[in-house]
Amino acid sequence: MRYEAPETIDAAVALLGSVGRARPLAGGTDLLVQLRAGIVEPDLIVDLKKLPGLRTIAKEKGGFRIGAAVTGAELREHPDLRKVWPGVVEAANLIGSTQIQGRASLGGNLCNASPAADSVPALIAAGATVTIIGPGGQRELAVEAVASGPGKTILAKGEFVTSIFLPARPPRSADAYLRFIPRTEMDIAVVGCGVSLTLDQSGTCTAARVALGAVAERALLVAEAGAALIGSKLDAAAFEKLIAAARKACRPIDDKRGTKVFRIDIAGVLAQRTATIAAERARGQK
Amino acid sequence: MNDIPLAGTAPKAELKWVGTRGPRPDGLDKVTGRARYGADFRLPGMLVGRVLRSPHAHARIRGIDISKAAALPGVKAIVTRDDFRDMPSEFVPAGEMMVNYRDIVRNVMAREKALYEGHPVAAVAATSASIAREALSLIKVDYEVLPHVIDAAEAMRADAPLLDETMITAGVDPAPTKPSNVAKRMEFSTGDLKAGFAQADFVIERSFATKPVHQGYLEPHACLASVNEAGQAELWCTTQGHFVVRTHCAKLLDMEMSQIRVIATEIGGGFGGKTVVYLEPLALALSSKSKRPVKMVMTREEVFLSTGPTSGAHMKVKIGVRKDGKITAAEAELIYEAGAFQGSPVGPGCMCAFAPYEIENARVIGYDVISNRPKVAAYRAPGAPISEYAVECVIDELAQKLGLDPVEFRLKNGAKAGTRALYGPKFGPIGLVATLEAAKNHPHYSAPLGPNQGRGVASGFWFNIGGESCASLHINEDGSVTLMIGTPDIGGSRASMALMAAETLGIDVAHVRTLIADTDSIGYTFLTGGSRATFATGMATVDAAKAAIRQLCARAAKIWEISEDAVVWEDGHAKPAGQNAATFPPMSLAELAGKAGKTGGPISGHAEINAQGAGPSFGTHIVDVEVDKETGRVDIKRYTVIQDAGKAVHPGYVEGQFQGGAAQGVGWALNEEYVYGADGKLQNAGFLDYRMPVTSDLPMIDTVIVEIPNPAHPFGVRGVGETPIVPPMAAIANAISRAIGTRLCELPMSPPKVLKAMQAHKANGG
Amino acid sequence: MSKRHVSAVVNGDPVEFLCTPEQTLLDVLRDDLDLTGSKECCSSGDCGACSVILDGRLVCSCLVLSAEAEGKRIETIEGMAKGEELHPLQRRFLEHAALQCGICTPGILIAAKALLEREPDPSETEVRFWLAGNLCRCTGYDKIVRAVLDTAAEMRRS
Amino acid sequence: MARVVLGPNLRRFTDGVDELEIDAATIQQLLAKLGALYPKLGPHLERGLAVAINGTIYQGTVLAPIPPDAEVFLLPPIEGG
Repeated sequence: MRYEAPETIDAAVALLGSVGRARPLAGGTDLLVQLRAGIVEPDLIVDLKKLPGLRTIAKEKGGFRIGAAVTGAELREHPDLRKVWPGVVEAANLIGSTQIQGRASLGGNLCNASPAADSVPALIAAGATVTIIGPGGQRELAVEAVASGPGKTILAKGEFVTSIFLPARPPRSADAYLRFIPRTEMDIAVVGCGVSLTLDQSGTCTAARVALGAVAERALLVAEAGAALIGSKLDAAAFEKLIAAARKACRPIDDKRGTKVFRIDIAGVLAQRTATIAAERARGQK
Repeated sequence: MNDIPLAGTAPKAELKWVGTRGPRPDGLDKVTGRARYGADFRLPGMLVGRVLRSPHAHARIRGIDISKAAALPGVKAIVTRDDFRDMPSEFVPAGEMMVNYRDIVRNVMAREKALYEGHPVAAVAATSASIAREALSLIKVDYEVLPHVIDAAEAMRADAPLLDETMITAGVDPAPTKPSNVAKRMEFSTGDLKAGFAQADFVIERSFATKPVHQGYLEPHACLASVNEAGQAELWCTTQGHFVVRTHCAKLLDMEMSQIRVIATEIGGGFGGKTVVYLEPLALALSSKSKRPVKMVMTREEVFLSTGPTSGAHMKVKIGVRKDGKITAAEAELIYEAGAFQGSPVGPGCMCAFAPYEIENARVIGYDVISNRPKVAAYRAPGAPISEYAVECVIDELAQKLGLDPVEFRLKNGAKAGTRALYGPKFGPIGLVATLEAAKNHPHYSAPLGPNQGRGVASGFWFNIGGESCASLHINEDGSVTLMIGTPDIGGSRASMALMAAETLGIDVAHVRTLIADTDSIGYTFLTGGSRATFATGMATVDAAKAAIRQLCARAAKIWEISEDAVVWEDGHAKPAGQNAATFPPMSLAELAGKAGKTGGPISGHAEINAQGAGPSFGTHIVDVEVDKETGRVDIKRYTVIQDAGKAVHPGYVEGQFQGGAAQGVGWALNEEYVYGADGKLQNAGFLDYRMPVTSDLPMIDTVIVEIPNPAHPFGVRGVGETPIVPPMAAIANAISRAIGTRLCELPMSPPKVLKAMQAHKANGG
Repeated sequence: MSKRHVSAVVNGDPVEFLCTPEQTLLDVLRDDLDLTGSKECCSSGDCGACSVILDGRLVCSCLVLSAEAEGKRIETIEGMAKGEELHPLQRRFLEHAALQCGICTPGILIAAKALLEREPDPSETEVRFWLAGNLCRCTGYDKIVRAVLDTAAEMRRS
Repeated sequence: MARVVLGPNLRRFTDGVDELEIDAATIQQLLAKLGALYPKLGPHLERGLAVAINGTIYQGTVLAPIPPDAEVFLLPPIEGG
């Protein structure tokens, strides 16, 4: 195995396309565990952290462009980001311990393609897009289109994510993310839920996106759940519909972390709780 | 000995060191990273040893081909079953334990069959970790995969796959004619069960199940072995008992004990799990073959796959009471999983089950059952937390049924001095009632509860043990003292020994340094476990100090040219007594030490004892929980541990034992379990999914140390390390039941199970 | 397999080492630099016993490739005391009996140090969540949390 | 004479007798006499037992004195974690 830390995007693209089994490295909190356990045996590891733009958070078109190797801790410490996208920042800061948050990156959490990745439902709810670069050039994708199954992405050979874009927000918009774990920390989500919504001046919901993690082979954008909120004042009736839509969208498995029945049950509970927090945040804005 | 006023007999108020919270001799090294644990040792020319483990839960091993691995450059030795001699199936003494070496040799290295996923099949020593890993992949094992059985209840069925085709259940008359997975049946009884239940106004009978849980020590098993051409071996290892390691290794490798020197490294947690051998015989065998030092360290996955948790169990408990709250009869059936080889702690489970109560008519029947899991190892009060969990849940339910406060109900029936335990003897002075009274009066017990919260209490018992211990105490020329003991220090016992030595000698504890001696430097000392170290090695320490005092007095007598009988030892000084009193100024320990050479030579005291009279320890825990009614998640809001320590030698470390036991109990109660797939493979062999409590899962854990002295110990010490893990599971179960209005009878009480119980309760109109 | 040359600063001292690409920072600290105070208890970032501070950031050294250490500043437990003077956290841990077996202690001390450098006045809850990645199986965490809170108070006073 | 209680696990080797009086001054005398009385019990006595004499448990020792009229229980050995 070889380790390289290129300083230009072109060099990184070339390296990743050069050998059979090449793996990009950002925070390494998933990759190193997989290496140690012999789950992956790459010939080449390409450290992306020295590439321009990979570790910065920049304001762009009223939104934020976040380098793929930016860590959860850096997201939390950014002065503006957490005010605009508190749910995304919360989600990224639920990944592992303090130690992990100092290393684990947003891009890595996405491209590791765990169905239970905490930041992904929050990013999907936020309507985030990713910029992908590779031998064929650059392309943009919605976050929900990146993972295709457990540990699998649509990235082609030599491609990697360079940044994630969080769009500008209309007034009275807010997001939130909650996950369910048996302990208070250090667990993988049994269910995760991201909600992002916008209210009009009367308090009616005009836009809503709801995403669920750990209830299918990848994180899901649940359009029906969002639709249940749109047009409502986020009252009990709307929440009833939200809960039903969230549960209906689940197609989980039984595994060591939770049962099907439990996950479906909890998905509804979390959808309501997360939407309630997002609504309170949106209402709290002037 | 009567001429020496003993510190231990002095009233409590006069103790100067015992009962204080001084620094620990090993503390500085542990906060600076200097302390060396099992994996921190290295030697020149050292090889890396790795183990090939069975991927199957149950498979016959038809053949092992090591030829390709042996030919790999850098591979220096390989061992398989062929390198270990077989042993007959019989229980023989190993130190103070009775062990079956037929089973131990098979657990160390699979023989006819691999009996669990992770069972060692071969081991390799190579010049690097990567070569060792490659060598393992080149060993070809021909397995015939067999049907497996994981759960004890299933293993007891007539059609279950048999692990050992020769196993005939012991303890049954007449002996069964067919083999089974039931190794043993046992029974404890007293009084007339039928008559007892006939007197009862209410009878509650419940079934319970618990899962195996791992001790979860953070330090993986590790050792470094070096064997020379003459067969002399040195072995550094992380263990609770280096003498026990020596005993086992000598037996398994057919070596004389004098040829094996075992050095106990600092130990990163054990809780009972480091009382057996896994890597040590393999490392010695590999070193013996290669004549190079071999270091072996388990990965965390290996720790979970192949080292012993404690048993999972299926239990039935039935208790009858009169309307006035008096228990009339109690009965239990306990089925404990032993893992792949017999020897679950069902015996102590039976004996402890009803120990906290005075019950005239009782019977407990236990079964020791094998299945395709790693062989269980001791885990804090082995056996007791399981059976007492079940009993304490039924006790709580009976209190509810009678409309009695659960502490009052326990006080009505609680064991006290003179109560006959189910297993026979009458208790001497014990502290159960004192812990219950303390619980009743503790502010926690009467604090208001919030919504969705419940409060539970439970009591617990553990025997505590004594046994063989040695201590050598050297008076150095400058008056400082070096104390050598043979029990590895797992949680601060060096500090406790220093305090007891200082108290007995009458000198400042700062001048006493305690060290753990290797197996060649002190006499046989049984392991640190059973809550025996502070008790038994403490007694040896006091005896060794007294032996030194006798010499010190004799030296003073020689200097003063008076009779030895006319010298007493007080406050660290020899003083002339009787008709010579005040004739000479007292001589301090340091003065006498300085003159030791001229008055007869160095002064040392030593003691080699088999300590008897261990004092049982009782505890009572109070816990508040809050249940999330929509998800079933349980939060521990407040926790109080009350326990009889006899005498807390170092209260800080006694509290630490209470708190640590409670925290492990919280994990056992709420989330820890082994999750097996249909293929018999463990799915959560790592900290991530085994889910031990983390810092944010717990509140502060309040402690109350009750001190009812143990008359057999010079300072009144009872062991404290094990009882704290006995009450938590029932206390939490009782708290949850009071929060949600229905009872769970299965551990762990993880969110899906709690949610399901609440939903069922609601569906039934609850 | 070619080895890579890495220069870094460990506990204030310049160090150079050769490493293979697979080696973690923890491997190099323990096996090549003889700094065995950082412990390997899980190799998966779940226990925190290998915690070090890397360019001011608390990390698990088992999840850092040694090659990534090039040009970085690394603080380990061995550098926590300044000469004969213990760090206040080390002193308070001893006073509070906040360790039993001690294997988690180096990682917890490093993690707590990183916390107090960032937040001199943490609440009990903040301490508990900050340390959630540092498993301790002996103490039940009570005395550890108290020792950290007491140290914070002491450091604020001085 | 000490009153000796064997308990249900050993009763099987003593033709159902689980309580008897024996004149013995020490544990080793007691075990020798029991072994002579009930040969089937012998191996189980050698397996290592705990002996409770007037409530105090002795284990791994055969020399403990048995006072006259003591109450003696034979127990399985107790180990610990």
